[in-house]
Amino acid sequence: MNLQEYQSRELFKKFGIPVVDGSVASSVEEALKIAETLGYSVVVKAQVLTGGRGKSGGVKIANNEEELKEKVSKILSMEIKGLKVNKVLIAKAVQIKKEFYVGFTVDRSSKRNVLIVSSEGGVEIEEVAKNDPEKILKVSLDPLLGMFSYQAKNASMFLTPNKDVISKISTILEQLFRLYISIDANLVEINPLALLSDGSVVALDAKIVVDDNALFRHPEIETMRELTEEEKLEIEAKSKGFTYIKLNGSIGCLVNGAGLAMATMDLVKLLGGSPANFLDIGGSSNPEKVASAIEMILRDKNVKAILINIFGGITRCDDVANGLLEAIKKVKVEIPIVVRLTGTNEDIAKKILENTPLIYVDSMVDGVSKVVELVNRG
Amino acid sequence: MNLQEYQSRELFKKFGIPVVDGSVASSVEEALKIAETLGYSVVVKAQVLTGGRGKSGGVKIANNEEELKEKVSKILSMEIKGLKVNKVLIAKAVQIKKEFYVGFTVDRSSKRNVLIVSSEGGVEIEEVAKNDPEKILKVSLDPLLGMFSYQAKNASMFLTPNKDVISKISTILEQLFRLYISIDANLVEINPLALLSDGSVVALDAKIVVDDNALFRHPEIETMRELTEEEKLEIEAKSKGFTYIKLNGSIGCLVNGAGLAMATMDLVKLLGGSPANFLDIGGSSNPEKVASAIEMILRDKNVKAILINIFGGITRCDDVANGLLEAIKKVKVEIPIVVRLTGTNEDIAKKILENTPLIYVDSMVDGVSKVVELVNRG
Amino acid sequence: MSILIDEETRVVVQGITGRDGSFHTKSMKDYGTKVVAGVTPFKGGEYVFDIPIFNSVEEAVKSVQADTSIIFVPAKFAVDAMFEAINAGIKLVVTITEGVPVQDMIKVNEFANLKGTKIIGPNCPGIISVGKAKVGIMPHSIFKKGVVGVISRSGTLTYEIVKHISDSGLGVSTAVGIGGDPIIGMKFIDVLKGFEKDEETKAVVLVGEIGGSDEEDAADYIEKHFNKPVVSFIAGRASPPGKRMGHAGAIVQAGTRTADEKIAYLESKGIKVANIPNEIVKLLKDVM
Amino acid sequence: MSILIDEETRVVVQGITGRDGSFHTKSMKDYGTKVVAGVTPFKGGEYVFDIPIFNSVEEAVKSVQADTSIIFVPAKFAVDAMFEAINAGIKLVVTITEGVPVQDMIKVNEFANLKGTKIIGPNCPGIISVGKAKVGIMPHSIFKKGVVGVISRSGTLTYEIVKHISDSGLGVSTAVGIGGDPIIGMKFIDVLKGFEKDEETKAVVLVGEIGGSDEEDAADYIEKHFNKPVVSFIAGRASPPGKRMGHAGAIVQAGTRTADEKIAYLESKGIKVANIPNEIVKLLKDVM
Repeated sequence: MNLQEYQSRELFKKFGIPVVDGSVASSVEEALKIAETLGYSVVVKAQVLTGGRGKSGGVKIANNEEELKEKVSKILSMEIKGLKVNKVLIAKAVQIKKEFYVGFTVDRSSKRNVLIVSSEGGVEIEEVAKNDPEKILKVSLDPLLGMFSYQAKNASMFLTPNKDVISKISTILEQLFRLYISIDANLVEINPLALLSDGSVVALDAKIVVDDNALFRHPEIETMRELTEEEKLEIEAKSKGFTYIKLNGSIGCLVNGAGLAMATMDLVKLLGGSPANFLDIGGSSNPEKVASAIEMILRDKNVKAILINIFGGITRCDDVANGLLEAIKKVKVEIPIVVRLTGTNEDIAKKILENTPLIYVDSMVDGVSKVVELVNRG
Repeated sequence: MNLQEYQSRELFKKFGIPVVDGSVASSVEEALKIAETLGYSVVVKAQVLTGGRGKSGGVKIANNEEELKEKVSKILSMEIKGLKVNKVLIAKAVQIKKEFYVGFTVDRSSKRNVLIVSSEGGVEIEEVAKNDPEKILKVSLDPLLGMFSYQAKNASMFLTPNKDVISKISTILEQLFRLYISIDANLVEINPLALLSDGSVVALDAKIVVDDNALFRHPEIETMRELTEEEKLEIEAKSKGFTYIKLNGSIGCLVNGAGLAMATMDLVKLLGGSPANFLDIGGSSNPEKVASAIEMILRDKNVKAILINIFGGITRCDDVANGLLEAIKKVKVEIPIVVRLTGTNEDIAKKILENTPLIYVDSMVDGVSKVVELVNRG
Repeated sequence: MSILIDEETRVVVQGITGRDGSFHTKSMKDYGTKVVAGVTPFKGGEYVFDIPIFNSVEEAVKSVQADTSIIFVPAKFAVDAMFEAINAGIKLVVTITEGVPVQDMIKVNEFANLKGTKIIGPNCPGIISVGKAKVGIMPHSIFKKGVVGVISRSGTLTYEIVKHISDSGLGVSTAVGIGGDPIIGMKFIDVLKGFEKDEETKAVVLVGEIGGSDEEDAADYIEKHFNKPVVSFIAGRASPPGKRMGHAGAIVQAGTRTADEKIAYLESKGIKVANIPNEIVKLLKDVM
Repeated sequence: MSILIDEETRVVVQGITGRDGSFHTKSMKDYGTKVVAGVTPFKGGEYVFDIPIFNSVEEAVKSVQADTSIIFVPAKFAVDAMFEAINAGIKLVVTITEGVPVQDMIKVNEFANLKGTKIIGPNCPGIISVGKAKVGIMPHSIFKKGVVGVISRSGTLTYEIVKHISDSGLGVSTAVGIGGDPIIGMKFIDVLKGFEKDEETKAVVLVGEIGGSDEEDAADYIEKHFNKPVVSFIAGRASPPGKRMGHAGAIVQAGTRTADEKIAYLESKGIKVANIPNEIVKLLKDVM
């Protein structure tokens, strides 16, 4: 789960990490009120969960009321990378002397948390890693004991020779790590962490990704979720016991297992079709769940045909076939459905589906070929 | 640092550990008010830092106002094992079905924290360990990861077969361990942890010992300190840079190093004297510190002579001798002072002290013999 | 010979009385696996399918010498279950449970390492040593005994591929589902080390997917140290970056390779990658 | 031969620029100890007594191959300093600092164990291998080279006893101050194991005190496994129970033995205990 910048800022404050004064607004009026208490100039920042907001025109400076009105109303009417801007952060403009990058994340290879710092702040860390790897320090953290103070101190010394700034960054790193661990984050990132002309060090941006699997112990984070339309679908699917991710193609997919679902999509694409969604129906496939899944696939008006690819495993195929029949009774389907079922009692399943509108195929490749052919034929 | 029961109770509440309703009182009036809100019967418990309060008459039941007045005024005028009772805890009386012991402490041998539980609650755990060791379960906890939930569950299953009670005790153990770690305790103990007739499980007593060395990170605990007269002296000594513990003898001791200080006291006793105090003057022995130490020793009117035993080590003995002379100029001393000084420039030190009231001796044994002789001669 | 498990493996099922736990216990037992104990608190003393239940793993180890554990308990309790198994001296822990927090797995892995316990999973189908034992949830009827070792991050995709291998007559020696989470116990390389020494295994199929760089790490290892033929399938070429595709670990992030890039990397190390699951058989026959 | 340290030991001083740190660095150097580095953050590049200062222990290990550390930093920072030394690959860490929290030492000890680092202290005078090296704060002039190994929980009491041993002509091989805290690194038994193998050591003096049961554990070990004569002195016979006597670890608690009981226990295991520090010499001569 990704948090919005203004939400991450609140967590930063709670953990003692300095941020610039500011507040979030959903309208020009709110923005004006905030700017009044802050004093001009202020920065207006679109609150959307994507990188490159600056380049897309989602971050602007306003030096007075007029400019603020104009810029806020403009940004609030924008879409950035397909995401509607509903909120803007209004923050005090500051004089930056130097920008750093600091962040904690999970390193999958070493199975450890890592602290990453860079003297090159304000640009994407992957860019720095590619172009100036010597400007990045990666510190591997102990899995059981976390970050030691000397590690925070050494990392800060990598960033600057200034003793006072080192001590400030060190403290911020310790607080940021405490935040990272206490909310079960997979990533916390301050980019840029800025040294201002008054000598203070503040977080000018805030990015937090929380581990979805750990949200059960962080109900306060769960309530921060601001869903896009697509995410609402995903959440609805989760609540019904399957995983759904909307894509832009025309072939609806219903598969059991994430790996097989991806492979099915890959094959659709390879054979000239385009998948409309990722859908993993999960372990048990009772008729109700299958019906909900088909219903969700059909909400996407681009979908021209559906491919059902079930490797039943231990599940009996005749059960699944009966479930499918029941499901299509509940949901009215007017587009072709291709079904591949493998597992115990495949043959019975085949017979069950014989005189139904469902098109039975024997293998995954046959199924994908068939559905692509149906769609491309139009 | 030992916490009073009523203070420990507050920490228990903060960590979700159930305690019986109640509050602390310093007077009969306060006690009456508390009992009024609780309703009778209530238990009156002397708040002093020692075991065996019950046996000493420091714990009584009051069934009505009259009884409460009588019992509170009586307990508030008591001394238990030399400790004046200044406060009483007034707590709701409860119906006990079964008593357990649960506690966490540091096991020095294994260098680990241990969970100790016993189905024999309400008696001293050392007694149970001696008489019914099979009624005690000791669970060694991981030094880096702490207590695992399954350990709390298994320990609870050792105490009772009742599933509901197991789950309640399990939860209490997890909360108690969290408390134990978060305040840097050396011991937390609930004895008894009681199963009441209504099925609830509550802490009927609360004992906490916090690591003095860790108090720097727990200022909120430091403020809970309630000092006895003796402890006030100890704290004053600490603030001046030395360690002082009052005893009941007549020979004041001033030694550098805790081991040597203990050994000096031992020798005093062995040779027929009795030490008036433990005093470790610590590493550096500047005149001012020595003067404060002598002044503190002299506050004890039982002291008939002072023995100074310094193994100078790297320190120069002439420096120490000069410091001593300066010190006794500041503090008027009318009793004999025997001085043993070992280290660099011993001989010069001897000369410096030659024409002073200080009695110079060459060895620890000589010094102790001399001071005992002086005191016993009277 | 086989890797990780065999006829002698003594399995304890943690969460044996749950729906999945009891279902798969029966299936493992039917396959011939020595399931010697189950653990469910408060049910110690009872039996399921004639298997004794204990209140703790420690008791199961002491009473019936369990040496391998399979975990079916819900995500909230799975971590504690793994710690319990490790502390009880279990040598191999297979965690089927999905949804275990990443930070917990970081700790579990280190602890397991320090205590010398191997972890498979979480969020995995487990292990099958064909004809010998199954410590997992895979439909064992599709596994025909043979010479191909399989290591995979996914479940049903593996079954799809295994079915082709079985049908082809090559058959499978041992198949290990290492799990679809970002932080897992044994990784491709760890399992490869086992296959290297396993005389029954003549070739290995590596079933990977988007997310992380385990496939690339494995490719580096194979190039330098692995002496049996390896072919691969990588899922996720049609998956958009930045989205978790079902598996918590299946996501293309900034700084990690896309499926196409992974495939290119593997091929640059001499590992043939199939475009379609059933192509695996052809690739295997080419290299064996 | 000697135990723990010798002429080849390469010492880094953590907190070398502090008052105590610099004073004792000079003294160790004067004694002939190879003090190869100091660590004080922000002072990297400077020198003290011609010893190079580094910002981190890791740099000191890489640049000048330090293998042993002595820590003088204040209690609040001593734990981090120990973790830093352990992580940098230091093999022996001697912590002089007093006042380290017990819960921290529980973690440090386990971590050191797992990483194969030995810890001496905290709250200890350190180690002297007479005539070879000193990694500690003891006044080395009182240590005459000889055959008696000394292990002790205290500082000045040890000097008192050592002075008698030196004056007697027996002399000291290595003396180890293990520290006066409840949780310390190496304990009596760990050091005894070293003395068992040390050819220079013909007998051992064990200087104990009230608190805990390390002396008793050592006595059990000596009875079963230790083949050189051991005598002892135990401080605290006149100390009242329930009171910490200066050392955080010197306290008679419910369930632990008093000094008299400790002495009785040691004597029951055949270890003679001196009543007065200077009696040690007589006891040594009796048993050697």
